[in-house]
Order: sequence, then structure tokens, then C-alpha cells
Amino acid sequence: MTNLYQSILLILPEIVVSSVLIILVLSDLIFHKDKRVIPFIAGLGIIVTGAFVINQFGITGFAFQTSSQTVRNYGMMAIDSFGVFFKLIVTASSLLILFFSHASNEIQKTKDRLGEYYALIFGMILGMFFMISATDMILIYLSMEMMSLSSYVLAGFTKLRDRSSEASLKYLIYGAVSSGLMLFGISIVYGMTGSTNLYVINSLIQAPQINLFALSFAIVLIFAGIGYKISSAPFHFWTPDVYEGAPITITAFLSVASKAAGFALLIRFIKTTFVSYIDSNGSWTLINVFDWKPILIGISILTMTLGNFSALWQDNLKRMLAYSSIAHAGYLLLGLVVFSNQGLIAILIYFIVYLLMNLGAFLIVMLVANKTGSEEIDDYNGLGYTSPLLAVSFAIFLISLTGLPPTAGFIGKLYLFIALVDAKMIFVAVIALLNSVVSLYYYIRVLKHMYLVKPTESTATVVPSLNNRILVLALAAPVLIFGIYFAPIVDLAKNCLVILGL
Amino acid sequence: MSESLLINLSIIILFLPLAGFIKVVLFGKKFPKLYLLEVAIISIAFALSVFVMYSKLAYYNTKDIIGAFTWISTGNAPFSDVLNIELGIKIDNVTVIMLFVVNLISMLVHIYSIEYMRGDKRYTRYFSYLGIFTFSMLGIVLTHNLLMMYIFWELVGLSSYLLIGFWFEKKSAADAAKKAFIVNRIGDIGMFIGILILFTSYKTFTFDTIFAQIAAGNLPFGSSAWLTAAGILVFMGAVGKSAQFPLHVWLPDAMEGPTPVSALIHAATMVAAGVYLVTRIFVMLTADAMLVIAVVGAFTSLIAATIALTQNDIKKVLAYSTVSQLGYMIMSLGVGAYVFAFFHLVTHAFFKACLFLGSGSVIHSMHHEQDIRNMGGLKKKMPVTYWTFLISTIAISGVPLTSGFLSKDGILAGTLAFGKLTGHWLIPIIGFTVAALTAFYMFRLVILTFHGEPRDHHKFDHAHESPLVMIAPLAVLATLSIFIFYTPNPLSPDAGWFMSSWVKTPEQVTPVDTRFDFLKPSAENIHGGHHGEIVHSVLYTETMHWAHYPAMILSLVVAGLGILTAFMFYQWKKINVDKLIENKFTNALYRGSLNKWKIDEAYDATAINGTLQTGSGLSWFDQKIVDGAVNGSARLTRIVSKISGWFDTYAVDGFVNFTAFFSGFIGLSFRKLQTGKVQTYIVLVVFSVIILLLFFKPF
Amino acid sequence: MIGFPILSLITFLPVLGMIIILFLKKEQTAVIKYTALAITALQVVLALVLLMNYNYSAAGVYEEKSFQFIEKFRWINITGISWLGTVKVDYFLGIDGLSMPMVILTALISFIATLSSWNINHSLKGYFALFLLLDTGMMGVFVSLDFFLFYIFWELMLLPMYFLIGIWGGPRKEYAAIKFFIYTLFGSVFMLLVMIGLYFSATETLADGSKVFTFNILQLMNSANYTADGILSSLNPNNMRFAAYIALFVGFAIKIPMFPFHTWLPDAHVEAPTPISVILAGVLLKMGTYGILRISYPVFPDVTKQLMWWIALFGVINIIYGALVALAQKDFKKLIAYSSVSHMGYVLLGMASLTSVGINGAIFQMFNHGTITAMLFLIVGVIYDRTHTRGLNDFGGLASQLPIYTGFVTVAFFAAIGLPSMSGFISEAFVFVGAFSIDAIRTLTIISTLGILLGAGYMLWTLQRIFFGPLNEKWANLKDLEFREYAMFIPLTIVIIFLGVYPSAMLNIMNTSVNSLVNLLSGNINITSISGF
Amino acid sequence: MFQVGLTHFLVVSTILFSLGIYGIVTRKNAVMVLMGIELILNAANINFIAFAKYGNFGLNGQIIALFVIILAAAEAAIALAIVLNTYKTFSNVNVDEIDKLKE
Repeated sequence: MTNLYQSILLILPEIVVSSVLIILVLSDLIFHKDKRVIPFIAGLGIIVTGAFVINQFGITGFAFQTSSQTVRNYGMMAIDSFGVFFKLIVTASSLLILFFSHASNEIQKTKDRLGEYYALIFGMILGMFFMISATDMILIYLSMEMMSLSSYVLAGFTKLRDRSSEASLKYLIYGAVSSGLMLFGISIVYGMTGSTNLYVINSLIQAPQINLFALSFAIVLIFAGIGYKISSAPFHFWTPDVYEGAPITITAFLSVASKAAGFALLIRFIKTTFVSYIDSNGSWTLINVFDWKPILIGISILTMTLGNFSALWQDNLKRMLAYSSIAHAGYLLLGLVVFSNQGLIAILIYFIVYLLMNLGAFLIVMLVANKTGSEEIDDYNGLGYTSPLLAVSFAIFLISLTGLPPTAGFIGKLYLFIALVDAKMIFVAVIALLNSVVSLYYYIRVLKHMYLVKPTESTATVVPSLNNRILVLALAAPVLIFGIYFAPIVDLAKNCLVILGL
Repeated sequence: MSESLLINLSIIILFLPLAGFIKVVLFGKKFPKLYLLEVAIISIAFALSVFVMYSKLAYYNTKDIIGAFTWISTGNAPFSDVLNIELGIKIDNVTVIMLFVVNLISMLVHIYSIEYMRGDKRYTRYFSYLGIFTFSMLGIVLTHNLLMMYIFWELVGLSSYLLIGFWFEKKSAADAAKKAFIVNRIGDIGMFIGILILFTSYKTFTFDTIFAQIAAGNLPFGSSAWLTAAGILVFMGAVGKSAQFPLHVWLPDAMEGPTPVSALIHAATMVAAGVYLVTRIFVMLTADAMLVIAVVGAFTSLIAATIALTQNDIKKVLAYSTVSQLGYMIMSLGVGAYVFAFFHLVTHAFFKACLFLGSGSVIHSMHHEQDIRNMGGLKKKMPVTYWTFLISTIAISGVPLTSGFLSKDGILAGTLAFGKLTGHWLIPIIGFTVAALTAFYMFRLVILTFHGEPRDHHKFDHAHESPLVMIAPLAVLATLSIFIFYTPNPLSPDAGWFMSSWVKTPEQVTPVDTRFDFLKPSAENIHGGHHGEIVHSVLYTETMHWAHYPAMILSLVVAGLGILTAFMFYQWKKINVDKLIENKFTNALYRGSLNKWKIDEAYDATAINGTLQTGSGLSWFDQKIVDGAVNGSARLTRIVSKISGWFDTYAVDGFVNFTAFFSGFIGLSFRKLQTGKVQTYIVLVVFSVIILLLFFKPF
Repeated sequence: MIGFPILSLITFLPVLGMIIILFLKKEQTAVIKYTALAITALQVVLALVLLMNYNYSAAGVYEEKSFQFIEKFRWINITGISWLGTVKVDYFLGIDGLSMPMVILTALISFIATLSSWNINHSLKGYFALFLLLDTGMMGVFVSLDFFLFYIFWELMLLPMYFLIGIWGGPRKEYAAIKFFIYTLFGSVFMLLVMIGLYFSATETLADGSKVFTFNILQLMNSANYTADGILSSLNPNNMRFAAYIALFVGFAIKIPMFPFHTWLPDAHVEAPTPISVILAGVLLKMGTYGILRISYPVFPDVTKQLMWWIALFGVINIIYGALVALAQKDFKKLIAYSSVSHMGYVLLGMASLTSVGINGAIFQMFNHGTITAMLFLIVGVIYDRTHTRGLNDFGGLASQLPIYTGFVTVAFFAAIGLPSMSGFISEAFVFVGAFSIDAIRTLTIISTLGILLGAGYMLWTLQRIFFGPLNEKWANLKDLEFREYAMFIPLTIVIIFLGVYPSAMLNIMNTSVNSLVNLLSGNINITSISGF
Repeated sequence: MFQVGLTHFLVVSTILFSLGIYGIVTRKNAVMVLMGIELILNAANINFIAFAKYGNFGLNGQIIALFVIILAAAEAAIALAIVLNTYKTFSNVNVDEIDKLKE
């Protein structure tokens, strides 16, 4: 019974989340008159969760250990600082999303359904938490579904807008299919190894008699499932449509939190399943069953190129940011293709930065949309003169997304390229750099509309409320500070490398 | 009378005019009378230079006085190439004589200008320009190194530019100024490269050091060919400044400037700087270089003389005669008659300045009429001008008892000797031809201007003798054209102090095998000359003596012929000029000469147009090719720009636009995938799964 | 030496000014202007303080202890992982003979540019804020000795420039701005790659004896610091090193701008407002050549020697090509822009000679071109303010209308032509002397002298078309210079003529450093043996 | 009398899987598309159970199958809700006419 007890201690954050979820559902029933209290409950819940997550720092262990013939003990979930890091990312972004939701008109319009809204968000969070630390394919599948189901609904939350419901339908079908594919892949792996636990699989696939073709087939199917979560080409097609259609808060949440969870999952999946040895320089040796390197290189290049070049054409900022987030998924994959802790660090750093700048960008778009009701780029003409604060911070976020100093975005890119050069993958680095030059086009284009075009009478004057102003600055300031003094984030990242096993 | 005193004095002389210039620039507006200060300053400078010349010639006749200091010193570290640039003054006899000449003429012109330029709206500025010119000219005279020479060389170029373009409202004046500067630049580039060669090999700009090095036998880049090249290249500077063919075209146009300026800069001093430069580098000229110089000089003098025959603008005639005379000096340096070249420089400075100022006086009284066909009979109206003008004309024609006779005769003797010794007889022949032509066109000028009946009575009636401040300088200069100032014996300069004691031909430092045979030191005169200054080899001196009398007689004959024909043509009308012009054969010549042999037109057609065409061609290239990464990209981008609105912001040309086009293109094709139909997406997913499976085969 | 961190001060003073301005009201235009003016003036003062305390015999270049006004402390320091090692970035400022002239130039030009910004008419607040930010960026590039820091400053200056051209520029400002941005970014991404490559190739030995990767430019020069398996290791010279050099060089060449990367320049200049053109031509272009001298040359001496002929070739192309294209321009400003393409060619030529004289000349030319071209653009600005046209053929005979203005114009033009007694002559002469003394590039040098002629050609032609000839009646009532314009022109004129007459004032500043740079390149000095690292 | 073996199950599941994909791609009606998805899930289920049975992997397989069934049910519920919602806005459920969001 100690096993279960330990396990419960190890999954306290998840427990907290789920209890908050229940509380929200209940309170939705209790305060059906006036739901103003619910957001605060949610916020409190997040903060508590965060506390528990932070509390987990440094703790390592397996939840729900299963006894098996293999010597190494293992479990359904691995609790380690790597997981903690991503859980923190998720928590932080969720907290911000709560603030966003509070500020967003389109959400506040749906007064009576706020309860569901927050509950569903917590559903997503729960799914993500499990995704992040799952080491058993079934748990992986279930957690992904857990998250997806909530997000399908959220994507279509604002019933009023047909875009919204279309988005949710597409998201649903697309997601269901890819998870189905994934499940099929899992079933095949199960058939070949007799287990769904990554550690077991890791030890078993080193055996020579494994049928490599079947295995690759299964792996590709599984990757399709994960690739759709991190919206990497060629599994990204849902992203632009859903991002454009969904409520902006949800778009922001998907673009950061679910991407983070997806990456955590991908990294853990690959590292636990396929890495046989890590040398003193921190570079990984893969098991010779599946040739990840070319696939991932190809996919990451394809992803970033496709994202950047498609973004050139977008006149809708939400959609533009959707493509840009695809491109960033490509950059992030670069950190994985080098198969070294160096790359891992780069990814972690990049996520911290990405959280700040991407949410920031979405926040501005939302605040403007609150006023103008649309995200078309022409609504931004001359914004720099009518609403300086928003414009300046938007400029900062966009520059950071481009990756120019002295913004945090530069640090993120810098570490990715450092990893690449360290792995002597100059060619890939060059392509990535040229990509970032291309990305300048569409980011700078927004600046052009904000500053180089003179304001017209149709230009909105957005004067955000005090809270929102604080919110904007709270996102913009660190982007600049980390750009100039980035030691803290690197320190944090380097302490969160521990992935259980090996 | 210490050496340092002389140095300091010459420094003062050098900077006095500059001080004047600065004062005028700063306060010219407030005190319009400041020009008087200018005149005073230049007179002081003149007085000082007389003093300097006297003491130098009297006390240090055979000693060169040098004062120098280090201006720039870089690279002074282990392993690195050292560069020490000295600025310095070298005072030898040639220098002090030049000092005297320059200051004298400059002073006279200042005085003359007081009246001539009166009423001009930029009166004071005019004097300040004269000041900066005098400063730069003195710099050229005094310098002891090539770099400083080049610096002041450019500065005189500047002042000449400013003075030619003084009346810049006239387009012709502005054009002439620009032309003068640019044409000079061409020569200067050559000079600069020459200097570079010398500096690179000897790490110094100082004349004496360079010459010592050459004498010691180490040649630039170890070959005498480079030495020749250096000589010719530096000479190119002279070709520009002294208006030698093919760069002579700027000088006639330069007559757009005020006449006193023409007298000072474009007759007496600046244009002579070229000759002065060649005298400075004379000792390092190899036989080949000297031959080139001689030929250039001879050809220039001939072509200029032929053009001068038919010009009708009084100043143009004088201008071409100047070119021709400068060609004479250059030629004489080329044939080794060093002393006579310098001698002619001095004498020519005086009488040519006199001629120009005289013409100025005429123009002044004729209300800026310059065409001699509208003059005539002015002898009665303005006697002083006439007589001074006449004296100078006689001098330039080389009639005995004048300074011109002495110097020209010497040069001709030199060419004769050269012909005899080297067999290049063409040069003496040209020399004598030019002598004849000179006599002819100068007297044509005098006759048409002063003799006969007035052809434009209206102007004639208003004509009057110029005031004293203008004719006094004329008198002074005319007087200086008399032989007595140079030698007691009107027929032979050799006896004179000028030749015998002041100026001597320096000994060549070039490797013996690269000199003309007659310049090789022969056994008896290795230690022949006293105080280190060796006269030419006996051979050359003897040949000169041999050539002296033939040359004198011949030159008298040709000069006489020239003068006679001039009178036949224009005074006594024995020969009908017009009929001569009618004649088919002579007419061709006449036209050619009148149109200056179309040299300017040729330049316009080739060099100038060529450059401009290249320029515009390249700028097209720049916009279309270099900027538009591909030539077609502009068109392609325009097509794309139709597709998307914002795109044409960038879709004009260039790297950016090409990239934009390219990326846009890719973007489009990606965009097509995003059909919006979820089923298409799923098909794509399934396909990509298959593709992944096929392409990335397992091990 | 000086008690306070003067370099940080001179670098970040403008940022301070920017913050002050941001806190001012939009309406207080006068206050904003004078704040900016005061800040830049203070910068000039600080530059003079530097000059007064400058030690002429300290070499710098590769020897840390002979750099001056050094400020060095650990900026980023991450330790604790065995396989990662210590990650460190230093905040490392210092100047030597290579940077001192540039610092003075930047201060001077910024001050003048502020003066000429006086009649910027809309959104002053933003303008001066960005202007000062730009100022910091430029100053920072010249004083930083850590590649990372250098890069940050390098990029920092991009965005303000984009806005300054894009917002306050002419009709095609957007095009020009984005063009400038893309070109420079394109170059700098390669610089970034090379920077990272160098980082992984060289280690620095810390006080405690541990070896860590380094961005320290001085350490990167020391071939002993390179690790055997470093990708750009100098121990095993490989093609990577060659490629890296080219990449880095392109990054800098775009700024110079070197043919064929120069096409952003005319557009940027024509569209930019006068003060920005002044900054562009006066300071920004120098960053390219400075970068080459500060980083490319000493870090890759081996490749530099191999490529010297090509550098010279491109220099000559710049000289001739720029001059010829300038000859064909109808727009005053474009003509000046191309003339600076031509003049920067001299810098390249001088650097390519790898001789002390040549490089002295190159740096001196950088300074002189800074002052002279700045003056030329101011001249364009003055006439444009009055007539709102820049067409060379729209004028004529202004000399009689604006005598004083014409006087300054003549000074500037003849300085640009390289007339002796003006600073331009000395530097060009040095360049030629240096380049001519190398057999390999002698022919190129001779060809390049054509530039002198062409330069005179287009300058005098312009002078004539605008100022000489009969007065174009349209301009019969133009006003001559006012006090503020005197204040812009006179200092520049004084500098130009003073340095023409007494060039040693500037040459002595750089000479020692240049010599040690040359010794480093020629391999006479073996840094590995130098103590004081 | 022939023995039904693992292969047969696998064949069946493969057929189901392919049919599922086919249905998803070809069917216009959203509900039919969802059916296709169900097919895929069930194909996977068959695999799990078959492997569990013939590979002697214990009961994991069956348990997983149960999980999946439950989850499929939940998914179906949500899916139908969303389809309903779509029908409200577009007044049809024809997936290839719902393409406002594209490019």
C-alpha cells in the first residue's frame, strides 16, 4: 500500500487540479445567479496548484510503480524536475490566460457559462499535467484525450460566432483522427513488446529480433499523434483554422500551454524510449531501431519554413500569429534534433521566452480586438500614435519573436543556434537563420502599419484599464530584462534537465 | 646674415599673402578697403624677397640653404614600415630668383588690379584670391620635397579655379574654371603616381635625399625603366600645369578670368611652375625621359604657334603664344639646355606679363572689347600701352637687345647642339619654325591692334590711355625686357651674371648608361667643376659654343622673316590675306588653325562623353541589375504584386524584392494546401504518414 | 586615469536622455530638443575628457593590459553542469587607437545631427528618443571588446534606424527602411553564426586556471586559446575558417557598403531626413570597416592575408564604380550617397594593404569621410529646407545669392575632392602610399587613382550646376545661413582644415595601435607568448 | 476444422482501420465521419485484445480496450454536441462546405 501512498504524494498537483475542477463545477451550480466569484476561485486554484508544483522541485520518483520482470523499477508517471518545469510553464500560462479571460470581451459576454469555461480550462490543465509526466503509452493517450476533449469544446465556446463552431468541428475531427492513428500505433507497439511502458519498451526494443518495419510504422503513427499536438508540419493543418476561429484566450492557451505539454511529451517519449546512453558531453546515443535525426531535421525545417512563408500572406493577426507559432514549433524542434542536453536546455529556455512573448502578442491583439472587434491588420494603422503603450509593447513582443537583441527572443534563438553549432549542424543553422530573416517581413509589417502609416479617423484609440496595463508591462518588462540579463532563465533551465531514467 | 635668418625671412614671405587672404575672408565684409592692406602686404613680401635674393646671391651663391621639420611620423615601431614626412624649405639661386619674379609680378598685378577691377562687386574677394594664389605659388617655389610640391601644386590649382571662375555668372567662365581644374587633375594623377614610385622606393619625399639615393645607384624597384617612368610621370604634372600638349586645352579657355589674373597666373608664374618642376627633377631624368620631354615641348610649341596665327581674340593670341613659349622651355629642358630654359622662364615672365597687362589696358579702354578685328589705330590714343606692348613684342620675337633674344637664342643653340649630338634634327627645325611663327603672329597682333585705321569708330572714340596705376606696371615690366638687366653683352648671355654665376646646370644623377652620351661625365671634368657643382660635359658645352653663332644668325633670319611677312600682310597690305584664305589649300590650314585643330571637340566626343555615358550606363546597371537581383525579377514581382495588395510595397526592385517575390511565391504554394476542408487535411496527414514511412526507412 | 566608468557613461548617457524624454510631454518640444542637445553635447565633452586622458603609447588591439579606460566584469556567469562547463559573457569595454577616433567621431556627429534635427516637425518625442537610442547603439559598437556585447549593440541600432527612416523619411520611406533593415539583418545573422562558431572554438583561461569558452575578442585572437576540435580552430586551418571569414566579411561589407551590397545606401539616404543621413554616412558606414579591423583582421590573420588582393579589388571597384555612378545622378543627395560609396572604397583599399601607413590612412579616412560627408549631407539639407527640391538642374547661380553658404559648400566639396590642406587629402594620400608599396596590389592602386579625377569631375560639375551660372530667378529671395546652421558647419570646417594642416593630431592617436595590428597580421608578434591575458 | 489465429484478428483490424480512414475521408456528413473515427478506435481495440490473448501479456490489453471504449463514448458525446452546435450555425453538417476558415 506504501506504493499507492507514495504515488499520491507524487501526484499532488494533479490531485489539486482535479479537485479545483470539481469545485468549479459545483460552484457553477451554487452561484448560478452571479458568477463573478468563479474566476477568483479559478485563480486561487491555479495559484495553489503552482505552489504544489514548485513544492515538487527536486523530488524524483515514479508514481504507480508496476512490478515487472525487468530489473529497473518504473511507473506510469515519472516525477522529475523536467516535468516540474513544464508544469510550471503550463501553470504560468494558465494563470495569465485567466487574466486574459477576465479582460476579454468575447468571454465576458458569455456570462452564464463562465463556470463551464473555467472548468474546461482546468480539464485541459489536468490533461497537460498528465501528458507532461506520463511514461506509459496508455496514460499518454488518455491524457491527450483528456486535454483534447476539453479544448474541442473551448475552441467552440463562443457559440455566437460561426468561425468559432467551425473551428471546434475541424479541431474535433482532426484531433480525433490523429489520436486514433496514435492509438493504433500504440496497439501495434503493445503487440510487439507486450507492454505499454516506455521503460520496458526501451529495454525490449534493443533486442535484435524486433521487426523494424512494423515498429517504424507504429512509431510514425504515434508521432502523428504527438506532432498534431505540437502542430508541426505535416500535422499542423488544423492550427491556423482553429487558432483563427477559437476565442483568442483559448488560441493563446493552445499556442503556449498545449504546445509545451506536447513538447514535454515528445521529448520524454523519445528520450525514455530511444536513448540508450548519454555521454559526458551530454549528447545522446539513440538505439538503432528508428532513424529519428533525418525525420526530425526534415520536419523541423519544413515546419519553420512553412510557418514563416505562409505567415507572409496573412492579414488577420490571429492567423498570422498561428503561423508564426507553427514556425516557432519548428525552431523548438531544432533543439531536439541535436539530441543533446545542450539542445534540451535550449528548448527549455526557448519555452520560457516563448511563453512571455507569444502570450504578450496575443494579449495586445485581444485588447485591440476588444475595441475594434476584429484582428485585421488594417485596424492597426497608426495605432502607434493613438495608443502608444500597446504599440510599443507589441513592437517589443514582435521584435522578440523575430529574435533580435536586446530582447529575450534573441537569447532563445541564440541558445538554439549554439546547440546546433555545437553539434556541427551548420547547414541547418543557416537555414534557420535565413528563416528568421524571412520572419522579419511579417513581424515588421505590423510595426509598419502601427507606426509608418499615419492614424486615420477609423483608427481605434485603445486605453487599457490599469490591470491590463500592468498585465502588458508584466509581460513586456521581462522580455527586455531577460534579453539583457538572461542568467536566471538559463540557470532555471539547466536545473530542470533531469529526466527520470538513465 | 645668418642662414636661419634667410629661412625665417622666406617663411615670412611665404605666409604674408596667406595672412592677407585670411584677414579678407574673415573681415572682408566689414572693411571693404582691406584690399589696400593686401597690396601693402605683397609689397612688403616683394621687398623681403629682394633682400633675400640679394643676400643669397651675394653671400651664399653656391650654397643651398635648407630648413626642414618633421610634419608626420607614423609606423615608427618595430617591424612596421616607417613613414616620416618632412616639410621644408630649400633656398638655392633658382629659388630666390623665382621668389623675386613671383613677388614682383604679383605686386605689379595687385597694383594694376586696383584700377582694373574697380567697381567689381566682389572687389575685396578678388584680392584675397590673389593672396592665396601668391601663397601657393611661393610654396611651390620654396619647397624642398615632392609632397609639399604636390600640395601647393593643388593649391595653385584651386586658386586658379577660383580666379578663372571669378565671374561665375558667365557660364563660359564657370566652364573654363572646371575644365582647368579637371584637366590639371589628369596631369596631377600622373605626377602623384610618379611621386608614389619614388617614395615607395626611397621612403622620402625630399629631393636631395632621393637624388642622393639614385646617385648611389639604387633605382626604383631596381630598374632604370622605373626611373624613366617616374621621371615622365612627374613630368605629367608639368604637362598639366604648363599646358603642354595634349593637356594644353585649358589655358586658352582660362582667359575667361580677369586679365590681370591671366597675366599673373596664366602667363608669368603658375604656368611656369611646370617648367620649374622639371628643373627641380632635371637631374633624375634619363635619356628616354628627356627625349619624351623634348618632343612634347617641341610639338606643343609648334601646334600652339600655328593656332595663334589666326586667332582674333587678343587674349587668345597671347594665350596660345604662352603655350608655345612654355613648350619652348620644356623643349629646352628636354634637350639639356637647363640654364636657358630657366632663363627663358624669367624673361618670358616679364614680357608676357607686360603683354597681358597691356592687352588688359586696351580691353579696359575699349570697354571689354577683345576682338582685334574691331581695333586698330590705338597707337595714338594710348601711347604708353603701345610702346610697352611693342617692346615686349620685340622681346618675344627674339630681336637683339632684348632679353627674349638672349634666352631664345640660347634655347635654339641648345636644340641645334642636341640635333648635332643625337641626330634628332627635327627638334631644332621645329624650334626655328616656331621662332618665325612667333614673330609673325605677335607683330600681326601689334599691327592689327595699334596700327592702321580704327575699324570700330564708336569704341575707338571712347578709348583713352589707362591711368597711372595701370601703365606704371607696364613700364616696369617693359624695362625688364631689356638685355642690360641680364648681361653686358647684348649678343651673348654667357658673359652675363645670370648665366656665369647664378644658375648652373646641375650634374645628372641618373646611372651613366641611361644618360645621353653627351651628358656622360668625360674624364677631364669629373673633377672639373668647383665646389661640387659640375657643369655639363665638355662635349655639350663645346657643341653649344659651336651652335651659338649659327643659331643666332638663323634665329635673326627667321624672326626677321616673320616680322617682315607680318608687315607685308597687315601693315602694307602687299599680300591680300583674304585671297590667301580663299585659296583651297591654305584655306584648309586656315580653318584648322582657326578651329584649334578641333582638339577640344575630339576630347568632348571621346573622353568626356565616354565617361558620362559609362556613368549613366552604370547607374542603370546599378538600379536594374545589381539592385534587381535578377533582371526579370522586377516584372515577376509585379505579377505577384497583383496577387497580394501589401506586396507591391516591396515589389519594386532589388534583393529585398526578389526575396519578397521568392518567399511570397513559396508562401502562395503553401497557402494552397490550406484549403479549409478538414478532409483534405486528413488526406494530407495520411499521405505524409506514408511518405515518412517510405522515405525515412528504418535501419 | 579616470575615477568613474567613463565609457559606460558615454555609451549609456543617451539612454538616460531617452528615458528623460519619454517622461516629458509631447507638447514640450523645446524642452525635448534641448535635452537631446544637452545630452549629445555632454557626450562631446566626455569624448574630449577621454582624449585628454588618452595614453598615446598604449597599443591595445590584442593586449588587454594596454587597452584604456577598461571596464570589465562578469555579466553572464552560469556554472554547475559538468558537460556544459561555465558559460560566461563579459561586460568588457575599452578603447585603443582603433576605436578612439571613432568614439570622437560618433560624439561629434551625433551632436551636429541633433542640431540639424531642429526643424523635424512632427512627433519630436519619438524622434529624439529613437535618435538617442541609436546614438547608444553606435557608441557601444565602438567601445565593446566582447563579441557578444558588440553584436548586441550592432543589432540595437537597427530598429531605431528603421523607424527614423520609416517615419520621418521621404516619399518612398517604407521601402527604403525595410530595405535597410533586411540587408543589415541578412548580414548580421551570418555574423551571429560566426560568433557562435568562434565561441565554440576558443577557450579562455580564468584566474582559477579553468578553461571556458569565450566571446572575448582579445582571447579569440590568441591562437593558443583554440581547442583542437574547435570548428573554427586556428590550429587546423580548414575551409570552415575560410567560409566563416567570408560570412563575417559580408556582414560587415553590407554596412560599409561594399559593392555589390551597396544598393540599400542610395535609397536609405535619399529617403532619410537630413540628420539621419548625416548619422548614416558619418558613423554607421564606419561600423563596417571598424568591425573588419577590430574582429576580422586580428581574429583571422591567416585568411586575411589570403584574401587581401580581393579586398583591395573590391575597394577599387567601390572607388571607380561609385564615382562613375555618382557622375550620372540627377539628385543632389543621391550623388552624395554614391560619393560615399566611392570614398569608403579608399578605406577598403588602405586596409587591404596590411601596411601601417595604409591602415593608418584607412582609419583616418574613416574619420575624415565621417566629417566631410556629414557636412555634405548637411549642405543638402540646408538647401532642401529652403527650396524643397534636390534636383541638380533645378538650381543655378546660387553663389551670388548665398555667398556664405557657398563658401562652406566650397570647403566641403574641395575636402571631398581631396584637396591638400584639407583632412581628406592626407588620408587618401596615406591610403595610396600604403597600397602602392605592396607589389600585389600596385596595379589596382594605379587604377584607383582614377577616382581622384572622377571625384573632381562630379563634385565640380555639381558645384557649377547649383552655384554658378546665371541665378535661377525662382530662388531670388533665398536666405543665407542662420545661426544654428553656422553652429553645424563651423565645427566641422575647423576639424577638416585643422586635421588637414596638422594630421598628426589624429594619426598619433591611432599609430601605436595600428602598428601592433600590423605586426599581429604580419606574424611578427606571437600573441601566445604575450603575458597579461 | 481450422484454428482462428492472431493473423485473422489483425487482418480484421487492419480492414476496419482502412475502412475508418476511407469513411473519414469520403463521407460528407460529419456524423459519418465520426463513425469512421469510431472504426479506427475499435480496430485498435481488436489489436489490443488479440495481442493480449495470443501474446500472453496478461490482462493489460483487455483493460486498455475498456478504457478506450469508455473514452470513445465520451468523445462521441462531445462530438455530437459540437456537430449540433455546427448545425445551429451552418444549418447543415456537411464537412466539406464548412470551410470559411482557410488559407
